[in-house]
Amino acid sequence: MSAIIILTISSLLILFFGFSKQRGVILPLSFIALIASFAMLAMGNNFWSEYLTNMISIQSSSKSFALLICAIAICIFPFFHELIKRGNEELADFIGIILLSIVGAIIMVSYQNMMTLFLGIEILSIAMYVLAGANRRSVNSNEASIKYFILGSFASAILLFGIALYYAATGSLSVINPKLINSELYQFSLLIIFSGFSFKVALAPFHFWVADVYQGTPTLFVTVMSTIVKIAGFGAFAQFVLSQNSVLPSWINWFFAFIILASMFIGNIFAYSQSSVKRILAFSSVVQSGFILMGIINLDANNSWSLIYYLTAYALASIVTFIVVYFVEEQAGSDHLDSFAGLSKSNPVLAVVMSIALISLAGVPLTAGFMSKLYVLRNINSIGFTALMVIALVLAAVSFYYYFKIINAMFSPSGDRRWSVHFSYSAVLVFITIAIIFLGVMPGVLHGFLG
Amino acid sequence: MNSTIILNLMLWPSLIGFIINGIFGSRMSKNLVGLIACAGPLTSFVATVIAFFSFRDTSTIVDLYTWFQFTKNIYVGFTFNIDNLSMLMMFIVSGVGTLIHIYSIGYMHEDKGFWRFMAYLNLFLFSMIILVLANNLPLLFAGWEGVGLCSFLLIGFWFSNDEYNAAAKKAFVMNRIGDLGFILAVFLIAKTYDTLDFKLLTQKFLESGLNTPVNIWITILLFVGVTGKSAQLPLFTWLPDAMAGPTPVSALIHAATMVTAGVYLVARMFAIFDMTPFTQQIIVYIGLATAFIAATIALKQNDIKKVLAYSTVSQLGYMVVALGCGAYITAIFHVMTHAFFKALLFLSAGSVIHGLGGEQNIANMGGLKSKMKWTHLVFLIGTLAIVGFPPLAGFFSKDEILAVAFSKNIPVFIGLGLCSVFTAWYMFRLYFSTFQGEYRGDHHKWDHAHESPMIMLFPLFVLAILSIIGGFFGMPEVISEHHAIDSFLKPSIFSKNVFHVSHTFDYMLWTLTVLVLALVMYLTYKRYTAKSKSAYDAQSEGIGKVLSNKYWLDEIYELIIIKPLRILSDWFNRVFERVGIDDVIQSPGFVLQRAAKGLGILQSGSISYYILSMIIGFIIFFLMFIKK
Amino acid sequence: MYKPDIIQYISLNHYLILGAALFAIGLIGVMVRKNIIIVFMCIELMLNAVNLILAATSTFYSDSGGQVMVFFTMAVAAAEVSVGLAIIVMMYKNIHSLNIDLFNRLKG
Amino acid sequence: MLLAIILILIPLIAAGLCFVSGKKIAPIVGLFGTMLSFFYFLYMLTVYNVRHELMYNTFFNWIPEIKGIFHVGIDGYSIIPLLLTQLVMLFSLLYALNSNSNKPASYFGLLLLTQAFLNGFFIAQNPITFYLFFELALIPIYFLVLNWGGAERKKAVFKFFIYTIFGSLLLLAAIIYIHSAIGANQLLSWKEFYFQKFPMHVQLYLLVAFFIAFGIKSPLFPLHTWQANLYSNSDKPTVIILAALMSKMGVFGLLRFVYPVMPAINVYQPTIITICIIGILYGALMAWRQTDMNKLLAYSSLSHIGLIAASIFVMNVQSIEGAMFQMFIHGLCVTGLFVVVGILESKSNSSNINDTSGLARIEPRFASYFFIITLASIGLPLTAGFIGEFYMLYGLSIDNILYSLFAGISVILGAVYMFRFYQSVMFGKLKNESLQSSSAINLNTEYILAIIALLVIIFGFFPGMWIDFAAFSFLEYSEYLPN
Repeated sequence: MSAIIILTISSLLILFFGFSKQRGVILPLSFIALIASFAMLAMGNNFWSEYLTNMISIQSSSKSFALLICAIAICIFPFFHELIKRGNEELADFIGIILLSIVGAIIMVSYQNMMTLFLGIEILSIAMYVLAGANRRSVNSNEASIKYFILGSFASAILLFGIALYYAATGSLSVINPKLINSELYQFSLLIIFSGFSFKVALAPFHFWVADVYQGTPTLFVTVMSTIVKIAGFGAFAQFVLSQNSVLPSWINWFFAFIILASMFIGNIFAYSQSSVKRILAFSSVVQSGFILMGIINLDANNSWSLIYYLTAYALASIVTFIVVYFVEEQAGSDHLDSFAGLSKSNPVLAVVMSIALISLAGVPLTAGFMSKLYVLRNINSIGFTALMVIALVLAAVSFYYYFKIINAMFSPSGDRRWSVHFSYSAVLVFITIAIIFLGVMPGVLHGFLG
Repeated sequence: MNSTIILNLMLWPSLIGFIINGIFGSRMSKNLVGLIACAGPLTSFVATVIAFFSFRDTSTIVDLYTWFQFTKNIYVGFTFNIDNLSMLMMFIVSGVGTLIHIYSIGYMHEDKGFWRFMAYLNLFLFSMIILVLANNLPLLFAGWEGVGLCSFLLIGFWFSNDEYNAAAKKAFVMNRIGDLGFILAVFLIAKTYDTLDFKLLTQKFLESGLNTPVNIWITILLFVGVTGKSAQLPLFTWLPDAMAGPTPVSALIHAATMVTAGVYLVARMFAIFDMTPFTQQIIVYIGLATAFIAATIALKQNDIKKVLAYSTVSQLGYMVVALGCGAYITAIFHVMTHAFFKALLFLSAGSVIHGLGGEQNIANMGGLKSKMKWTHLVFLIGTLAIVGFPPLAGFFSKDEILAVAFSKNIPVFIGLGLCSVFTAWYMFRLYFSTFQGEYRGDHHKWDHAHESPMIMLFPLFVLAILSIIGGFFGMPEVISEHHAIDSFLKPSIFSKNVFHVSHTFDYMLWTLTVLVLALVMYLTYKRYTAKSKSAYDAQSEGIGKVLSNKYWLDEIYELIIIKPLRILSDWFNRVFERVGIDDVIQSPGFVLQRAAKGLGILQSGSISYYILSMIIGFIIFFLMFIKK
Repeated sequence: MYKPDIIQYISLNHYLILGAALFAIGLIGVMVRKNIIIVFMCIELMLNAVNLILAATSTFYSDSGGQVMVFFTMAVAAAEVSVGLAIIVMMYKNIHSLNIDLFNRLKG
Repeated sequence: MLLAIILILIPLIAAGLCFVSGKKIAPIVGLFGTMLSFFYFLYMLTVYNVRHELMYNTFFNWIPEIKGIFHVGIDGYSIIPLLLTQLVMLFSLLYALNSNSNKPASYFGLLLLTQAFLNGFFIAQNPITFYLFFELALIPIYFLVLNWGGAERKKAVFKFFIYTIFGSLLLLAAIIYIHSAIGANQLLSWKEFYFQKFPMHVQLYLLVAFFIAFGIKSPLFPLHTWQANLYSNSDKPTVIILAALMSKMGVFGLLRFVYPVMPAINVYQPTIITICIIGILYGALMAWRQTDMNKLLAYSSLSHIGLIAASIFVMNVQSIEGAMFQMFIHGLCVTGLFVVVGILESKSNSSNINDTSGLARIEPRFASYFFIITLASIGLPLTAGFIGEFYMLYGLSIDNILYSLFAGISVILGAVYMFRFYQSVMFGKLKNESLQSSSAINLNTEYILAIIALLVIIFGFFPGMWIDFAAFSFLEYSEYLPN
């Protein structure tokens, strides 16, 4: 709770610094704010929550989601130093907005009440609409923001409708132990709410926005979208399922299975034929969401860690990939596969970290990606969706195809002149990569850390 | 003397010779190479002599070490068996081997690869000795394939000539076809009798003297191996081509020793052959057919070595007929005599070729007796021996085979008799056209024609003497009660079969033989001492055409076996691999590409469509929810 | 809390159906209209339909949460409008049109 | 101290050193690492007790949440593949040292990495560890071929990669299924795995998964289409690893995994063996008409591996012993043959067998090594190749003599295509005199060939103890077989 306050205040301060003259402090301040909030969350005093009539509680699983969000944000923020190129007002705006979006994310993963859920989602989404349109002159960015905005608010409306039905069914906006749950209305509201969530985390068939938006949005902000937004979305999803899991009807598993199947197929098939790396990653993120959803089927407090593990692995990997894409774009001016050709010659470090990140996304052993897949697949297999597991794995072969298409491009011999990025950026990327491998080699550690 | 030492002396010297010559031969003087090479077989021969005097009529098993423990009960060791049969074979192998080594020193002296040649000969002898002495089937098989390998190496000795290479490969592959049968037989034996040791096998065979299907299969498969190695139908066509090798090779491998390995094998396994009359019938007829076909083909050959090659095939046919009749000892007897005179014939033919500077076509020879009288003499002896002129070696052994055939099966006897007439015909044809009459070739060669050096003649003399006296080891009872070979081999080959023929039959047979020989000699003399080459032209019609084309056997094999395989393989390479397998396996990928193209319209970029499709998706879920 | 009589005569389902109908109208509007402003208003309509349901339900259960939620929704809608209009202004600057179907360059 | 895991660590560390060390030092470091692991393994072997079921093993709870245990150790099955791996990697590095194209440090690093993962694969003692290394071993090879090799290497290796990944994902599915089927009690070693009794239809599914996974890796008949192109397009040290070790991974995997599905195999045996035998003959026929040496060897090893797989499927003591031994010998032979091909290619810059001829006249020693290796690969008695084939064919004949008849035809065809290869490059007239001048046979390639030739002869005369290793493990595990 205090984390939320810290972030909000600091974001307001930063917006203010944008006008005033002390601009050097923006990034350090934001960074300090993030670390402070991370520490607050880690200490986890729940002092404030009763003042908010238990609408927010940062407890066991939501706490780890919030921590994850802050940690990922801390990993991303160093790269926002690149924003200085774009002049300081914008820097201030974007940093402020991102901090606010993190506030929204934290609220999303820790809500106890539909109102806070809606509030969090909207804070996050509206911030993202703005970031999507960050390149005001570029039509692509503009189109991305329009699409994200229309579809997003449409989805929010759907979600809100679901919430209203839920309210009508249970007679309370609190998600804790709802009453009268065996009414048709309640189950229908569940259907709608889950569809809304599926939109936010880009699950098929509610995934259409993701490719276009990722492609149009400035890549640095895509990093935020593909990590923080996704974690927050799944956090909210998980919170809801956790709160309802005692009373969820049985057909909901089939509903999930169907969504997973759809995501696997659509994501893989579309990614298979792309030539723009950002689009490939966008569609692959649909597939990854499908895998993550496997972790949500019959979720309970005991196995929520597997979901968190997957989100961590995915977030780390996609930070690396999108940052590398960003640098390549800076150099070659496009995110087409051809502009990756010869990266191994022109910038070996980026090539290697990108390869490892992609390998992890594909799910090769000794990377975090493999472990996370192992967990979730074992989860669905243990509840009897063996066929689904097999299909998912068979389709994963396709995902290997497009991930390694990128690696092939990077290691193709056409190496032109060397170019390098600032040392600290490479250092952070390498650090994240090491984290990926570490998580893969010692999977028990994270679970132990989460307790 | 300790049996192990003797065995080692029999076994290893040739291998040592091979290793020394093979590694250092290129740097050593030719005489030294020749010396080392000859030392090997000579040592083995001496050792055999010692063995003969120390363990006669016993069967001495020497186990050097475990090769592999095949199953719980089947122990496969480097185990050797010195009994009378193997000793007799050792005499032939090492004795003839030694002579031919000596001969080769003279014959191959000019060749660049002299050391290589000697090394290969030694290796061959080593494999042959393993084959002869082996006490279990896998070890025998080791020798069996080893000799095949050496014949491959030696046929293709002049490897810059591609035809020779082809001949070598043909020989090896055809042998391998037989070897497959052999090895399958070994498996069946191992499964059925749970041992591969000859001694135990013979006991078990004699205990269970049944004509069961599995036994029939075992014998048939074994005989398939024999057809490969001993050049019987249908696998004999490699032997004539094998004449591509240097003449000593033809003498040693493709006349005296290797090709008789099959006969030896059957004699070893006599017990199981005795209990399967069905297989014996097959063997008899295959042997007869081989003898007949080969003999007839030989009538029309003009290459001096080819004639001898076909005669070898037909003589092997004789032996196989004897085996089929169950007269194993007779077969071995003929193996021995045949080793003598056929080696003699090949070597003297080699001496002729040597003298004429590589000329092999008898159409270009004639009247050579004046030029090379010693060679002429020994060749004459060899000829008389093979046609069975009394009292030379061939006479007794062949007569015995005929007698056996007569006592078993009259038609076969008649067939064999016909074959021996053919034999007489082509041998005398060969002799007359080579040594009698006038010279028909170009005179440049005639002037250079010369008698071979002593080192080549000496083995010829020894073999000539052997071909004269060789028969006396097996006198028929008409002459003497004591049949030396028979009584010598009985301890190893104690088969029950007896063949009794009346003395009158013997006398009739002999007189008939002499008369026929005289007639044939006269006719061939008339025909082949003429100056014109017309007698040697390949006829273009009638039976002559069939014979001079060797019944088109090679062409037929080419047509029905090799060509289809080649077409199949090409089809695999060009079409099936790509279309039949690759595309089928990758079809999911193609489907995926199609799907990706087709579904591309879903991602049309228009917001309304996105919302529409989202709604459709939602409705699907809603219907699920209704149905649930 | 005081309930007007009329609530007794009209069951909650009627409100729900009315809300759902309004929601559907808005939804279809979003789907079919090309002018982005109209699309935008349709979304507002959807939100207000939801508000109706919330208000009715909260009265029905006499639970104040729903009405609080309505205010939240309004505030959020306002925020959305502000951002949305900004984006639309950008759009007009870029392509001088308000037709959303002109925005289909990102696809495939 | 003797621990199997050190066999992974040594090459791993050496690989790390290679990556950081410079272009000059890396080869020495790599060679040193390989030799170290080689001698370490030999030392282990001297202490190894044949009758002991499992030695030098290490295990810890790697994935605590799902009781995923990391367990490596050496049992009878591991010995021969391990020895092969150490030898072949040594040869491969020796060859890489002198292959004239300059190799950066990363090349040797990747080779060492491959060795580490291969060692891990062969000493893995439960399915999870097995899968871990099964998939890991692919990655360094992928990068090796991707960066060094022929013109079409990219296409070839990508095909190989996707095929193999497809298979290994099926394997993963199977393993996950088994893992949750085992449920509460943990999957410590192979025995817990073999102990499982699955219903018949499940066994069938598992069998299909295993067959596809390992059939692609080996490769077996219908799944082999990646092989020829990859072999002809990858660098020689790499293709040595691919042909000699990667292919063994497949059959070794079969050997590890068939036990629990043996009942299903017994039911569907005719089909399975028939597929394998078709593969044997198909490979031989394909090899017969190839003109590209690499492809010829590729198809010949398709044929050999098919035989090994078939004899693993019949699963009796002779067939298993033979399969194990043949894995080793085929590995050695194919290594030697690819070294030979490398030499021939560097002599007459072409891999077509018709572009070289008559070398025997000018390179007699080379010719004789080549000849001995050829003989071993066609299974001539008193070379090691014979022992393996004899055992395997007998093992097949125990189930049905017809199996060994048809499989045995490949022995004939083997002679045909290998002698065709040998004669056309070594015999005949010396076509282009350029061959005479350029002697590409320098010292360490000659060492490689000599050692291999010597080994195949020694193992041909004294195969005894090497066969026992497999035999004892077989007897130990065979209690889990249905009778």
